[in-house]
Amino acid sequence: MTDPKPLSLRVPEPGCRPGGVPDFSDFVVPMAGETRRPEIDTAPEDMRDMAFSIVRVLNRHGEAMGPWAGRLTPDELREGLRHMITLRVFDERMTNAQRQGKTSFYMQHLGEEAVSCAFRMALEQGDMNFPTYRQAGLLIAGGYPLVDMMNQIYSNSADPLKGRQLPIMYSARDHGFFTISGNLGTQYIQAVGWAMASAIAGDTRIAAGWIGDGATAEGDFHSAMVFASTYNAPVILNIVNNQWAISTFQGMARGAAVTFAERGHGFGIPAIRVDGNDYLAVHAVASWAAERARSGHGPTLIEHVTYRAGGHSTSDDPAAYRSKNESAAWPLGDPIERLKAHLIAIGEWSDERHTQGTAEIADRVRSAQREAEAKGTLIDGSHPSPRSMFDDVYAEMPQHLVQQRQEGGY
Amino acid sequence: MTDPKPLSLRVPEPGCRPGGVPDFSDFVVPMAGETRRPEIDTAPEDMRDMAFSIVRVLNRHGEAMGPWAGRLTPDELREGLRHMITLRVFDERMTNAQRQGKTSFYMQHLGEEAVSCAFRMALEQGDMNFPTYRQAGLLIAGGYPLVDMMNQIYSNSADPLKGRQLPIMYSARDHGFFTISGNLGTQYIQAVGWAMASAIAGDTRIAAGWIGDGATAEGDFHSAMVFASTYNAPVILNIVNNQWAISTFQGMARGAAVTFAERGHGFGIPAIRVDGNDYLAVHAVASWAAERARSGHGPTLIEHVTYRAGGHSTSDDPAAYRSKNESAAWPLGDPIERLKAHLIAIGEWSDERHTQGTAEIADRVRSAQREAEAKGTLIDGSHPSPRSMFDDVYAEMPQHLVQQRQEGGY
Amino acid sequence: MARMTMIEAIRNAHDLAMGTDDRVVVFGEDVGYFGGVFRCTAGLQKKYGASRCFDAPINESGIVGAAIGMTAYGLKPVVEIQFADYVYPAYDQIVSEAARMRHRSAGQFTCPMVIRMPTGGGIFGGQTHSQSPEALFTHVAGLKVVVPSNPRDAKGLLLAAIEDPDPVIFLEPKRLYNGPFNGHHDQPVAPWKSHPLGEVDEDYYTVPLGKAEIRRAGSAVTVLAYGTMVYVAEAAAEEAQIDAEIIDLRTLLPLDIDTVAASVKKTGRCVIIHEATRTSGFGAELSAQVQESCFYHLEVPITRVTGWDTPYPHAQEWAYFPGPERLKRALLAVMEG
Amino acid sequence: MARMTMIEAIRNAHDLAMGTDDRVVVFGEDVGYFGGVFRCTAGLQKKYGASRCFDAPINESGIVGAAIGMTAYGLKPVVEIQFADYVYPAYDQIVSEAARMRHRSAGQFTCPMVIRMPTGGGIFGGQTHSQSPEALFTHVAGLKVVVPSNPRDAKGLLLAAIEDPDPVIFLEPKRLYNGPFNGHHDQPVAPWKSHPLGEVDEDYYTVPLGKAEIRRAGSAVTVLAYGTMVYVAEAAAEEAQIDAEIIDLRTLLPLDIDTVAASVKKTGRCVIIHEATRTSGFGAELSAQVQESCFYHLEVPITRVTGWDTPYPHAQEWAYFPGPERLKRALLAVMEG
Ligand SMILES: Cc1ncc(C[n+]2csc(CCOP(=O)(O)OP(=O)(O)O)c2C)c(N)n1
Ligand SMILES: Cc1ncc(C[n+]2csc(CCOP(=O)(O)OP(=O)(O)O)c2C)c(N)n1
Ligand SMILES: [Mg+2]
Ligand SMILES: [Mg+2]
Repeated sequence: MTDPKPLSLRVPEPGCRPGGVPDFSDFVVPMAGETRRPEIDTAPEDMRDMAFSIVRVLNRHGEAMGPWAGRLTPDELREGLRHMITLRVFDERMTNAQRQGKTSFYMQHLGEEAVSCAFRMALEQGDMNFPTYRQAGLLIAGGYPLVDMMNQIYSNSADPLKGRQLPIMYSARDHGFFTISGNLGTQYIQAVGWAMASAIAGDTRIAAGWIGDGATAEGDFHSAMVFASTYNAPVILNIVNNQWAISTFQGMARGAAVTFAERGHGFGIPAIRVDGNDYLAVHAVASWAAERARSGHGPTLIEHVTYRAGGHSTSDDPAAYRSKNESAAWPLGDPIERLKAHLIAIGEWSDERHTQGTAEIADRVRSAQREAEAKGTLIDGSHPSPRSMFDDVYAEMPQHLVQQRQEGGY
Repeated sequence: MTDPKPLSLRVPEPGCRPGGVPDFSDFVVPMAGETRRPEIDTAPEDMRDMAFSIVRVLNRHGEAMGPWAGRLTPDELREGLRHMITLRVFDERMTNAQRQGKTSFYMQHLGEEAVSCAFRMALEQGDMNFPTYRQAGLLIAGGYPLVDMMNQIYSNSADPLKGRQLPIMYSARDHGFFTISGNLGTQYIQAVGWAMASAIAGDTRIAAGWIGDGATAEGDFHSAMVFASTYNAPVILNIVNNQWAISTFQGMARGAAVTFAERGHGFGIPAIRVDGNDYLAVHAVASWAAERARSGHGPTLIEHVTYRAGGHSTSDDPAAYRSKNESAAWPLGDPIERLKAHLIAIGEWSDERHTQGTAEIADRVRSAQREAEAKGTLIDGSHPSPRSMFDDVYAEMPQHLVQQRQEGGY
Repeated sequence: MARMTMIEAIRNAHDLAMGTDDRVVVFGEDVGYFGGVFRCTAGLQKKYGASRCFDAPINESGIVGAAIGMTAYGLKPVVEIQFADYVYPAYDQIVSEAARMRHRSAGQFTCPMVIRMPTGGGIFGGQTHSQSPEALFTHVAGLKVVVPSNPRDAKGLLLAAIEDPDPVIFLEPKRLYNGPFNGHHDQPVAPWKSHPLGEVDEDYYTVPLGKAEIRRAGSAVTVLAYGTMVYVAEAAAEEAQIDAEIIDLRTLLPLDIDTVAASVKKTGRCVIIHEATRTSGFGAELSAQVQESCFYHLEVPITRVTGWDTPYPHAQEWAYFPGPERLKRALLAVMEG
Repeated sequence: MARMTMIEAIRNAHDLAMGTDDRVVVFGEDVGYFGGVFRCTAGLQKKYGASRCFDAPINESGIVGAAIGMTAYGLKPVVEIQFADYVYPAYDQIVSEAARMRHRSAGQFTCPMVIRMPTGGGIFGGQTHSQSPEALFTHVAGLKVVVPSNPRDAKGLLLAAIEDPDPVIFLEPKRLYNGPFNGHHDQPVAPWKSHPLGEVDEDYYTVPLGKAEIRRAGSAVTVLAYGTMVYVAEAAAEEAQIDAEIIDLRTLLPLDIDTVAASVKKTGRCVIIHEATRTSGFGAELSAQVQESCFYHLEVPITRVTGWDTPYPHAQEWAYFPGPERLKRALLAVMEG
């Protein structure tokens, strides 16, 4: 080889920046029902294709298609719809509350509601999620009280986390919801550790880890993959690919790979890509992975393909880095609209019931909010005491903390 | 799913422990010449098979077979043989020197000589290696003076690293050899960073990262894969799979994957497995990857399949955790014997020349050792001064270090 | 001269460094197109191109590790860790690699790089947007550790850090990005444009590393502070009407012990203030060194006013944050002693 | 009672803990079949099976992260980091996760786990087998930090650490594994079997965390030491014929300041010795606290004898290692002061 040309750095860029015209034509969307459903004990190498396809159940007419369809009753579907609407309304109200200064910070799920709401319904009591900040649907679908979520968001006197944590950094052990960390990725290997423990104990419970597309770049993503692969841990490893990591598009973490699901292949971990805006598909794939894990076949990697329709958080304005039209151009639609259409298509729902149901939910959220605000918001009412800040650093307070508490006058 | 059975933890175990009979019958060894040679601009997905095969050139009769053969002249092959013998003799003498107490520690390459010796010949002046402690062949094949290596090992007055580093933790910038870290894995992403810098600068030089099978489990392996993939860095990422990581067999890091090379697939990085005990194969694959990187086609992952025939280090006795016969049972043979047989087969070498050549090399190593020992060993003669220990912490010595040096009386 | 916030001053320093020296490259999470979540690198990608200012995958170890590789090549990377709270994944690369490279290679390889990160609390950021990890770096031989407290210094120190031949940890008190903050969280905050140190020379200049600045001369007690605490100290001294000498350390490692010791020898009293947890915080080192160099001049024990030894809380932010009330109490106690 | 090396005592503690409590699981690099590079877990896999004692992939963050997940499940993992020098990749999991779990979840999740690692120098291990990173953990609220100095304590402290409801960093001075070492590297080393503290009760017992031990009573000066430095202090006091009171801190966090302060108040002099680099080492915290609690009793400045602020060197090991000569000089200076 003689006289090579100068090298250059490839810096991936999204297809569209502000002012541009969003174009998802490169994004291949398989037909609903088209993707096969392997047996739960299928060897990873025999289902490689699943990482390049997308499991989709609902077609554009709201019909449930193919081998992944047909597991949920109309009641369950209506419940799922209610969960998603609740999450969306909750997000709206809390985003507003933050704007009103009632708390410091909020993160919403707009467009991603199906992922955590549907997933939760595939788990059993006693299973444990290790979530990020964008899976509150696990709590809502799991029946965790809205008012407790709000108490946490407001850091008020009834905050179950005693004012210690940033809003939305919930923890709910009894609801199978591990305490959220602000440090990206750490929970992924912890989920594997929990699953290993369940296996060590000869238990039947399984764990689920959660990570965003951007955070898959962290070293602890690798830790989780290695440990899950080596010890055949009964864990579901979820990647929520919502296309963005703050201002950075998913291609920056994905690199030259075609999908995130592909990451599983180098570890002998079966990987499935699923339409994250399709409640039925998420539920079906999650159930498949849960059954696989519980039967001793080990981990599954799931890439939930979805879109972060809102800002990253209340501190973020996406208009600075992506086209305002991108969300509308997103080919997988809105999860609530799609499930609604399905229920209507099968004759189990109507526009009227939807309007009424949404109003009821809005009421329920509003009254939870009233109840929470009666306990205080970040700027109003009573809060966990400074004194309590010194608790729980250790099981037993050591002398130097007792002294510091005194020094502070608390 | 009802009443699942209790889960259990899978803890991978090697096929054979002390007292057992080594059995490599599961280990598939393709015929020499059998594995195809893709074009250097082949897309990763079009060469997935390369991660499951093993590129081999030398067959058991010492003939060079197939599309990866035929690039090296007899002179170059003889030079390669000399490099490997030099490394082996060097290792023997330094291992002995350590036993004699002349230094604290040593790590040898027994059985793995081809990997670093052949690889070095595929690079060009100005390229940079980020090695682990088991690639001294890069130095020897690169013409780095043996006596300087020994001076480092002895921490004597001529030690280029001034007595600061553990033996064998060489650094030789001018020879394209980055300072070795004792912390596993860190150098892998540094190699990618160096390659990115070369691309940023519009240079034509490339980098090579090195890691052991065991250390691929570290988070920085992932860092390197992600960054190399994303920025299309001109880097060769080498995994030296010598089957063992101290007492831990390679399956503990590999997990459920079939090969380490497979790890590349989840990142869109082309991956090739090569017979690490085949000088010609290593050289051919390394040249392929170097050309690919230099032509702007980005990173390649190479898994060198070899066997650590010796102990992990002079502190280690492998008899405690693996069969003494395992090394003899290893199906890929000895790299020196194989290259020797090839040279004889093509009429460019003989047993006599080999004996004589080995004797000459032994002389050269012995005289280097004499020269080094004249400068001192760890227990004898002069060493870099304690005073010099305070240098190079910073470019300019800050006041507190000047004071500490005084306090120490140096 | 121009009016700049600390963010603008930092951006300006990047701009000048990149314009002057094409070995300077800038990267980190969201720093490219968007210009950083605090906008400290806004405009740089547009001006210098995507191969000199770019987004990175979310992997702090990768960011620092890649930067180290770049220094080995001959570049001078300036990387951003989005919040200091997220630096821990990079800790191995910083401690085992960057800090020791020059020494372990006997000068063959060096790490002229800057690792910038927003530090400190006061923004209701909870435990993962509020930490002050400086002491975890001051313990590491081979690093320099810098904490600017105003736009003028931020620019000059950052340029000095980029020029420096060794790795520099550059901790930017995020509470000061837009204006000085004295801990009176219930009072309106003045922007930098009404503060003299918001007046910044637009030309290239450096503020030397390793030099503290006496921010307020006084004779009664020496207050050692850095970052946001400088303003807390100013407020406390004024409100308690104590003739305190306030030293802004600016560089923690190497420490300007001469300026510190001269002051304490003069005042005979010393109060140290920092936001980080107390035990093994940088205040411990300051206390030890002051005691070692000024023992016979000390009238009363050296006192530390610090964040408590708990994680940084959300709702109890102002009970945690060492504000002027707490410092005043300490100053008064020290003056009585 | 039996004669044990420190390695045997640690192994014995593991054995008893695993036998007593089946929630205890042990893993780390090479700890399973082989029993650890220092053999501290030898025999456990055979006795308790591979799902209670097993090898781990080489990924310290993974080891600690997985262990944290296990605590959330209800197990009590005891993990080994092969050398303290390799703990940095796990630093985020330790600092951001294990240490804060109880607090951030308001007690819903806790991390009863022990992270063991060989620490310190004196074995010609160069910069990556010699470090003493204790101060990087003492700064972290939520952790406990323990450093045993002999077989009897190692066993009792390890059992106490395993019982403890919170995460404990357990630093084992590797130079003491086989016998006490007083820094006289040119003299033959006595094995534990000739030392009274090598006499270890074979039954289950604990040595409480947070309690220092006075290893040698004295009235002239207090020497604060831990790990290998305890023997250096004993040698120095004896050789310099100084009536030093030597305190083996045993637990650094929480610190037994009462024992320390009582001693310093009695002697009026204090010398601190540790192997770690000086700046922001744990000696700084000790100095600060001693000064805070004993100021009016101090006759002379508190002195620190420490490793230098350089990476740990290979050939110059004995110039780096704070041995008895250096301590003697300090003691004599302090007695003159
Ligand atoms: C270790 C660490 N680094 C950086 C951050 C700052 N940060 C918070 S969220 C975020 C983007 C995450 O994107 P992604 O993983 O895709 O999740 P999403 O927000 O889209 O749900 C970043 C960089 C962090 N919290 N932790
Ligand atoms: C971060 C880190 N963890 C652990 C170690 C201890 N250690 C040194 S070598 C080694 C085994 C490495 O095995 P492998 O990567 O396969 O390389 P090989 O020795 O076989 O060449 C271990 C665990 C280390 N040096 N650094
Ligand atoms: Mg995302
Ligand atoms: Mg190996």
